[in-house]
Amino acid sequence: QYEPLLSEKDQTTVEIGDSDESPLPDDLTRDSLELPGLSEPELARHYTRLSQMIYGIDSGPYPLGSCTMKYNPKFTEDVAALPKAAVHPDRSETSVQGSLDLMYRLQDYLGRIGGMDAVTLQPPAGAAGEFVGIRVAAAYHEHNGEDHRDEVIVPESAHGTNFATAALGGYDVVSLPSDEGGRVDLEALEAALSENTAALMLTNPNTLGLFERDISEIAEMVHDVGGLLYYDGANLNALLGRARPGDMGFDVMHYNVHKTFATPHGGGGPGAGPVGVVDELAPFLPAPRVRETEDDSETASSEPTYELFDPDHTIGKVHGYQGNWLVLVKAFAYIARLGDEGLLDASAKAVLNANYLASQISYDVPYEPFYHEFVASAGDQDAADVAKRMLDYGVHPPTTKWPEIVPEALMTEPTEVESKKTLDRLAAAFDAVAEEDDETLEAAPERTTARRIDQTSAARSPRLSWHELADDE
Amino acid sequence: QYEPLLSEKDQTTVEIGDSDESPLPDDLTRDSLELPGLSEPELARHYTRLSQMIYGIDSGPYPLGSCTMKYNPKFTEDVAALPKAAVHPDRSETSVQGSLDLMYRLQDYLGRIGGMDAVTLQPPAGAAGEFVGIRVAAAYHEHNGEDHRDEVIVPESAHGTNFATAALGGYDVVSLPSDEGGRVDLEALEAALSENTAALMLTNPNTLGLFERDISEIAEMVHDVGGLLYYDGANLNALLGRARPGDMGFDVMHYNVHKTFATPHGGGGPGAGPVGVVDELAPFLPAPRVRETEDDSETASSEPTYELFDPDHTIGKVHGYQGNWLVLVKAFAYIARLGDEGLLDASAKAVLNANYLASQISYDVPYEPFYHEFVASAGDQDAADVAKRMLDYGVHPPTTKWPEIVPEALMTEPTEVESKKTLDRLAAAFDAVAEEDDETLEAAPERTTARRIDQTSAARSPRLSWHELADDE
Amino acid sequence: MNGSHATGSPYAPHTDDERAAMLEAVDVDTVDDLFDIPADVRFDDEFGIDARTERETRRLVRSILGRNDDLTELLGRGHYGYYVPSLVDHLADRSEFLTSYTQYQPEVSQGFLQALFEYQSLLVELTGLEVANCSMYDAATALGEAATLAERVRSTSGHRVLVPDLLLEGRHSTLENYVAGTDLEVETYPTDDANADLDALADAVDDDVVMVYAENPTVRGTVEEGLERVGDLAHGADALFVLGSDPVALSLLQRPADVGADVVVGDASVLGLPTSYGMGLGLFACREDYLRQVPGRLVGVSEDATDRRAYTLTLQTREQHIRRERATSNICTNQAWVALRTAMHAAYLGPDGMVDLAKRGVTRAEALADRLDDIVGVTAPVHDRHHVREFVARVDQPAKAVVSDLEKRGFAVHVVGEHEVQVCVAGVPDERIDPFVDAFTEVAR
Amino acid sequence: MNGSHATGSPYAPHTDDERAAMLEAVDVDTVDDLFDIPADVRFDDEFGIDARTERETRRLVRSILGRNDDLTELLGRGHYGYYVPSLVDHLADRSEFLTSYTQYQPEVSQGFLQALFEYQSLLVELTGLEVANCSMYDAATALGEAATLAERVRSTSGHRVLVPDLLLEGRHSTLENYVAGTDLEVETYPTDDANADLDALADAVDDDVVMVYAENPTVRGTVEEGLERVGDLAHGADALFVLGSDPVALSLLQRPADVGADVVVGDASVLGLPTSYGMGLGLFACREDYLRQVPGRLVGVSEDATDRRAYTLTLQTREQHIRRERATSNICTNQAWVALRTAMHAAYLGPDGMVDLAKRGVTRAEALADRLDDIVGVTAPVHDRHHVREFVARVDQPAKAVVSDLEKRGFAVHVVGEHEVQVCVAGVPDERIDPFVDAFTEVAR
Repeated sequence: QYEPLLSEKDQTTVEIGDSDESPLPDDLTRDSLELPGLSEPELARHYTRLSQMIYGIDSGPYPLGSCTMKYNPKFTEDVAALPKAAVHPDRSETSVQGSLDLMYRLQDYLGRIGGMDAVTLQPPAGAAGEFVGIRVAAAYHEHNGEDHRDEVIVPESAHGTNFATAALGGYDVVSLPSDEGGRVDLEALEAALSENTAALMLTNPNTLGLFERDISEIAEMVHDVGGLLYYDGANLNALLGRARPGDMGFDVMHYNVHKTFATPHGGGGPGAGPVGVVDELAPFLPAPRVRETEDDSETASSEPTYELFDPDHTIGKVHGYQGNWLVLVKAFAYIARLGDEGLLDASAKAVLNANYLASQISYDVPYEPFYHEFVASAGDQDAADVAKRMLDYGVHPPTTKWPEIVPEALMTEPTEVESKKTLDRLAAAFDAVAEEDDETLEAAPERTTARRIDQTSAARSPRLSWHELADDE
Repeated sequence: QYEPLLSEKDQTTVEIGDSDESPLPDDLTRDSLELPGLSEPELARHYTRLSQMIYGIDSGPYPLGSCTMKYNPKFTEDVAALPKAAVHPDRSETSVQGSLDLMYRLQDYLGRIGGMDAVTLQPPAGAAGEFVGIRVAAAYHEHNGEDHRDEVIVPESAHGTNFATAALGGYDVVSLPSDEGGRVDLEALEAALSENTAALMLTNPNTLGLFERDISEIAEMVHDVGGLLYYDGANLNALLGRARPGDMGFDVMHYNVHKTFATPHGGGGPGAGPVGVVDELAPFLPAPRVRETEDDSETASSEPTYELFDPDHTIGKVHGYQGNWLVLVKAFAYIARLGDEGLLDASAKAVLNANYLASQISYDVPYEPFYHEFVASAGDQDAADVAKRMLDYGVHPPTTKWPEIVPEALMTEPTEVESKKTLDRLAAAFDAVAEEDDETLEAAPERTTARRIDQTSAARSPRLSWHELADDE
Repeated sequence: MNGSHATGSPYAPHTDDERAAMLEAVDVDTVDDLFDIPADVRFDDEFGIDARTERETRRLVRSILGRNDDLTELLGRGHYGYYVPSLVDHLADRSEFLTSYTQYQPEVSQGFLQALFEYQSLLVELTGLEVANCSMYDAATALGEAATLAERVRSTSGHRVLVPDLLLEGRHSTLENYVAGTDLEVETYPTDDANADLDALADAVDDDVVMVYAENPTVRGTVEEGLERVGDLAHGADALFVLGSDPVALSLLQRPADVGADVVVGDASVLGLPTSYGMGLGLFACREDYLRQVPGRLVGVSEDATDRRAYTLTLQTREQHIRRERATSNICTNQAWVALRTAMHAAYLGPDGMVDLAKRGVTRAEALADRLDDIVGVTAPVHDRHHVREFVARVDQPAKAVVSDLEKRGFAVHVVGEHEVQVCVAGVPDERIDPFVDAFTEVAR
Repeated sequence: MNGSHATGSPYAPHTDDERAAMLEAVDVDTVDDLFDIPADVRFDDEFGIDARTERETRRLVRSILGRNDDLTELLGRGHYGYYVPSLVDHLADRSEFLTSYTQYQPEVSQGFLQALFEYQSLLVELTGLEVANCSMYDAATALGEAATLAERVRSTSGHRVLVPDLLLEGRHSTLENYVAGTDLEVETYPTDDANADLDALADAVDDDVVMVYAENPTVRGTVEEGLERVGDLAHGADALFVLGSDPVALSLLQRPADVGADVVVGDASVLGLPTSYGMGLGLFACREDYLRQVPGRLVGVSEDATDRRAYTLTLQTREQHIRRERATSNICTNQAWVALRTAMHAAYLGPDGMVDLAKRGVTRAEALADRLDDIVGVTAPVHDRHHVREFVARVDQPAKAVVSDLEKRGFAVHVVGEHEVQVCVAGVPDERIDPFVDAFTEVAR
């Protein structure tokens, strides 16, 4: 069952420095290279075996709250694998009209879905999208001579990236407590807002799955002090076709395409984090963006052509080129497949599934009415242990211990792809674990490839490559 | 771990007969259709789970003697998946020059490799190739006014298909015993041959892995009585680039492309069983075959064009169209990749691997010198039990209990794709099992998805569809 | 090593050191010492086949196949261009499915066996017969196997096999080869407006008949209307009624069990495979009475040592590797992986999708026939019958010229007579219909 | 259901019965009752996006991307068209790899963690540095992260970041954005014949410098010859020496640890990904001293409860989800799956193949430069240096016209000056070289 490291299967050393065959002088080359040298059949077996030790979305339910782990339609892989998708980023614009066309359409789709006026596709992940949003806000304020604004307000229960992004952007982070109902505390917000406020970053529905009903008032308050309202798109799946950040007063938002538009998460990426803004912020977006070429020919019937352009006050680039292009192709294909009807249906079933699942489990769910996800409390049990034990029941556990507003949080998001039967199976796993004693939970998991892993010792004496294993094992 | 049947996940009934929407009169339609109706995500999980309960060539060594289970190069799937490979069989010849070109080249490759003058690609599997061979032989004899020839001679240790094919062709099967060394007994052959002999079917190396050293004499004997010599291509991998059936005096042969040319076996097929013949038999091959169009234009520099034609005395068809076309594409790609050097290397390493593995195991190997496979004897142990127990060591066992000339036979063919380390691991599994007692063996396997399966009860009261499970489980 | 310009097989792993150690273990100096091939049959020449890199090989095949023209195929007659969902490719291509061998060790093959059991169950539901094997090569060979089955199971002697006069040449010829080693003889019975001429068939049937074969839909795309009568005629002569069809047609048309079919054959790869130059999947189902005479592999249910349900190949004593010359067929390697794909595609469609696909075959064929009929110089459909997926159209111009002209315009249809072409709508995208009608209008003039 | 023309998401499974049961369980009449969206922000319009079948969607994307021209790309500058072996696609596309989330539950993610650990090990071997993370987005963002690392780890204060004046615009601009929230400022130092002007660099370095960045090979494809000196200059100012490179170049060129590099960044997707319009894989390796300040994810070895080796994400207290505004980076989703592909491609090549690929980058670039140099009106290479993969050629004609004319003939090269083009051989098939030289000869006139 144990799969050796590649380095335990072979290590071959190639000498370079003193070889006659080197096309470069010795002093410009390394001496040697030592790596595994295995045959194709051996590698096929190695990676096949490794894949068997991974739980993916095709293995079963994956209800990680705030991560929106949806089924990844197989056909999107086919379109991203089209030979014509493989082009070099330095190609002339006239020779990649297909890529520009697709990007233009995706910008348009995303704008409509989010209610935004302008979209950039460049950010290679959600956090990078946040960074673009914060940088755009900074550029906007600076452009208006308001560089004194040095604070970004972030709700206590927000995603960690919000805090880190604001800090990376050079802002002081002002943390905003929730009210008793789990939503933005308007009085606390009032207190936090000031002439130093650059932006408020908000998720809606928030991480408890609750809709921020006062969103219009919140927007007004932020705008009144001259701040911008940022929408973290992590939970957009709950609102597809029912409400749009642009209509709620948000000025800038990012989209998580692997959450909302079903691009595969790949065990940690690649994602894509397009950013939409209102007209006023469009001149600050990263360069380049795609637009239709103004038609100066007389053949109006021909296909439109596209070109890249730099927004007037662009912040420049946040990625070497156009971001994670292949991911964008998949996201486009997903949206084009579902259309209005499919997107509306996705949010309906995502919210129904969350509510149904919550109704079937014995753990308490303190905050409601929730949308696409709910946060149950493990009560006297340790939520992390609950998660480990759920693995033994063949399902993936929810996100745990966060948001901290719920003690021993089990943040659960089944998404629209699960059937009632699967939800019932998931509920049964929750309930089975709820009945078990601490000893059982602490000993879990028992039926997985690896048993409970000692995280502490991994961090205490880090061994981060096979070079550090040779001696001690 | 248990995966329910699709029918246990859902059964949906669609009414047809009394529906207003039916475009046909009720008396021409069925009443209803009841089948599972599951979503794409559910199906992805179902088949992913099923795949996890299968041992494939990417799982580990697969030393099934006579089956030649090689690694299946991934890229051959890519070429077979090219959109241009998907054409309808009734297309005009001028519109499928690509398909004809590839078939022409493959006919040529196979002719060179087997030393044969003409090749048909139509037979969809090895057994179908044998059938073509037998039918061609019959047509040849009939053409020569020799329809009294009603016997086909088959060595005792031959593949079961040889016997069945001869019988399907309407022949009486004459079974030929081996000599003490495990090869064709020339005296017995002399006795078996007569004016009634239509053909002798032979494998070389034979199923014991031994080269039939007297092959030239055998060919002469068969030809002397007016019979034809048939080569069963199952073991061709052992001889690639070193000896050719055509040079040994064989008149007709089939190629097993999934054995020799690494096309995937697909859990039971599709295969392909092209047949090569000497010039004298070419007029009897199935119709149509591919040939170059005679060039009546003046543009000699253009690409050659191809056409289908019916051999003069063709036996007709043994498949609705051109056989397993996609498999032929993969076989062509494999041969084009390896070339002379690769094919010669394959036979070298296939034989070296078999000899090395045999040298490392404790079971007795009574017959030698063997080529690509050897037949060990499990001695006092039951070979079938040995196989079941080997599964517990994470390797696939060899073919067992055949050929019967070796008691409790373990017919083992590692092929060229295994590394020394894998062979050592395989040898360790053999030796571990060799040390174990009967009780342990009879209880095996213990570590597999299913434990030992009761074959007898399956056959005694056959349940062959989910319709037969509803009541009793 | 894979990346460098090594010689030899790229899929054989030995390093120089390993080879040396192995040679020493087997006590020879060189690999050649392991080959005791007599000098007179030794091959010392070369094949003259160049080795290529993976990339070069891919480019070569792409370039060769690039010579196939891009045509919109309105072709049918057993092979249809239904869209195969991406799911099928991705899941069937998992190497566990693709690269495993026949399930001789069921304990490590449960997944494939279950999938094949589900495939058998699909056919049982579609046909209403009790037994389906887990694949033959294609419709033609399945028909041949049905004939040898008929010979084995029929209680009295007899030698006549009756098939429609319009039977596809590939099927007819293959059948002839299958019965060449038996006492059977293939005869045709007449058709009337594409369907079986029941009166003529009644005249043809006698006690010497062992099997009557009919197809639904017929090779002309028409729906047979007298299947019960065909069955009665066959059974009256103690002959088997063998029916040819396919999974999509069976989703809508009369259930074979309901019209007395004893055996159903056909090409099941209409689902699961794109048109693959004739590659197929032989459908074979029959009544339980013939269970021990069925050709090919059967998956059954059993229990393992812990009494849990388990699947296994069963009734193997019918097969060649055990029964040898007394086997029910010589088939060994079959089309298991194609059966897997077909089962996947059917499961993807579900019963709604299957029925819907079949219904659209009727309505779209009717609609297209109507449109072609409006063209001057064209009559469609020729046959006054219900049609499924395809139909015959009569053209005033020579059919060959019409078809050749259509091909120049990017469309492929069948020539089936001097002035008759056959047109199929299955799998043809909606947006290609208008251009096809336009092209047809041009060339039919 | 998938096959019929159902409305709604094709990936959401509920049947009508199920939906009814679920609504009842949650005690509402309709799904809409679950949405308490205030009327003033409710969206009652439509997006105007048509739903399509899978087949139609595939055809749409194929048709859009079909507008990309087929060109032989002699383009480089960080992205190379090396052939990616089919093995990589087939194995990386296994859904367990493709569809899993970040390994927050390591007990069911051992396979991916081991693959990422092997990727880290590959980079450690290539760089000679002790620590490599398991991915950043691309070379540009990795460079930005290196600058913030430099700010965090440098013992004394300082604000200058020195980069070569030829630095790619995408990298330079991204770096500017990354340091915009810090006290750092980006300055350029001059290059001489494409390589770092060491004397000018020496003049530029002072105690206010926190980081010196150089690339090997340079953006012009030349091999840096004074890397030790760059390192000495940086270290003399207590600044970090950050080196940009990639896995293929690193297989042959000086090992970063041997020239004193503290951090190595670059684009590792030169292996494993085809050119994907700039999609990348940020390589990030550094000395062990900075371990607790590394951005991004790290996989380490530990033991499970049965004392067997096990892999896990480690040192997560550096990360945003725990450390929030004090995290070492805001990165969350990264490029794990691309790292997997890169590791697979490197493993496929093995050390022989890696070195061979790098060497051929030198010899093939030299050979092509020689041939272009023979053309009247062309000088190549412009720089009197050793080259890897690519080089600059001077053309008498305006570069833009030359490149535009080449494009018409099916070839793409870079414009890098009014009379300078840059040409790259990496991944260009041998048989395309002659036609390229011919085309270049025609257009250079």
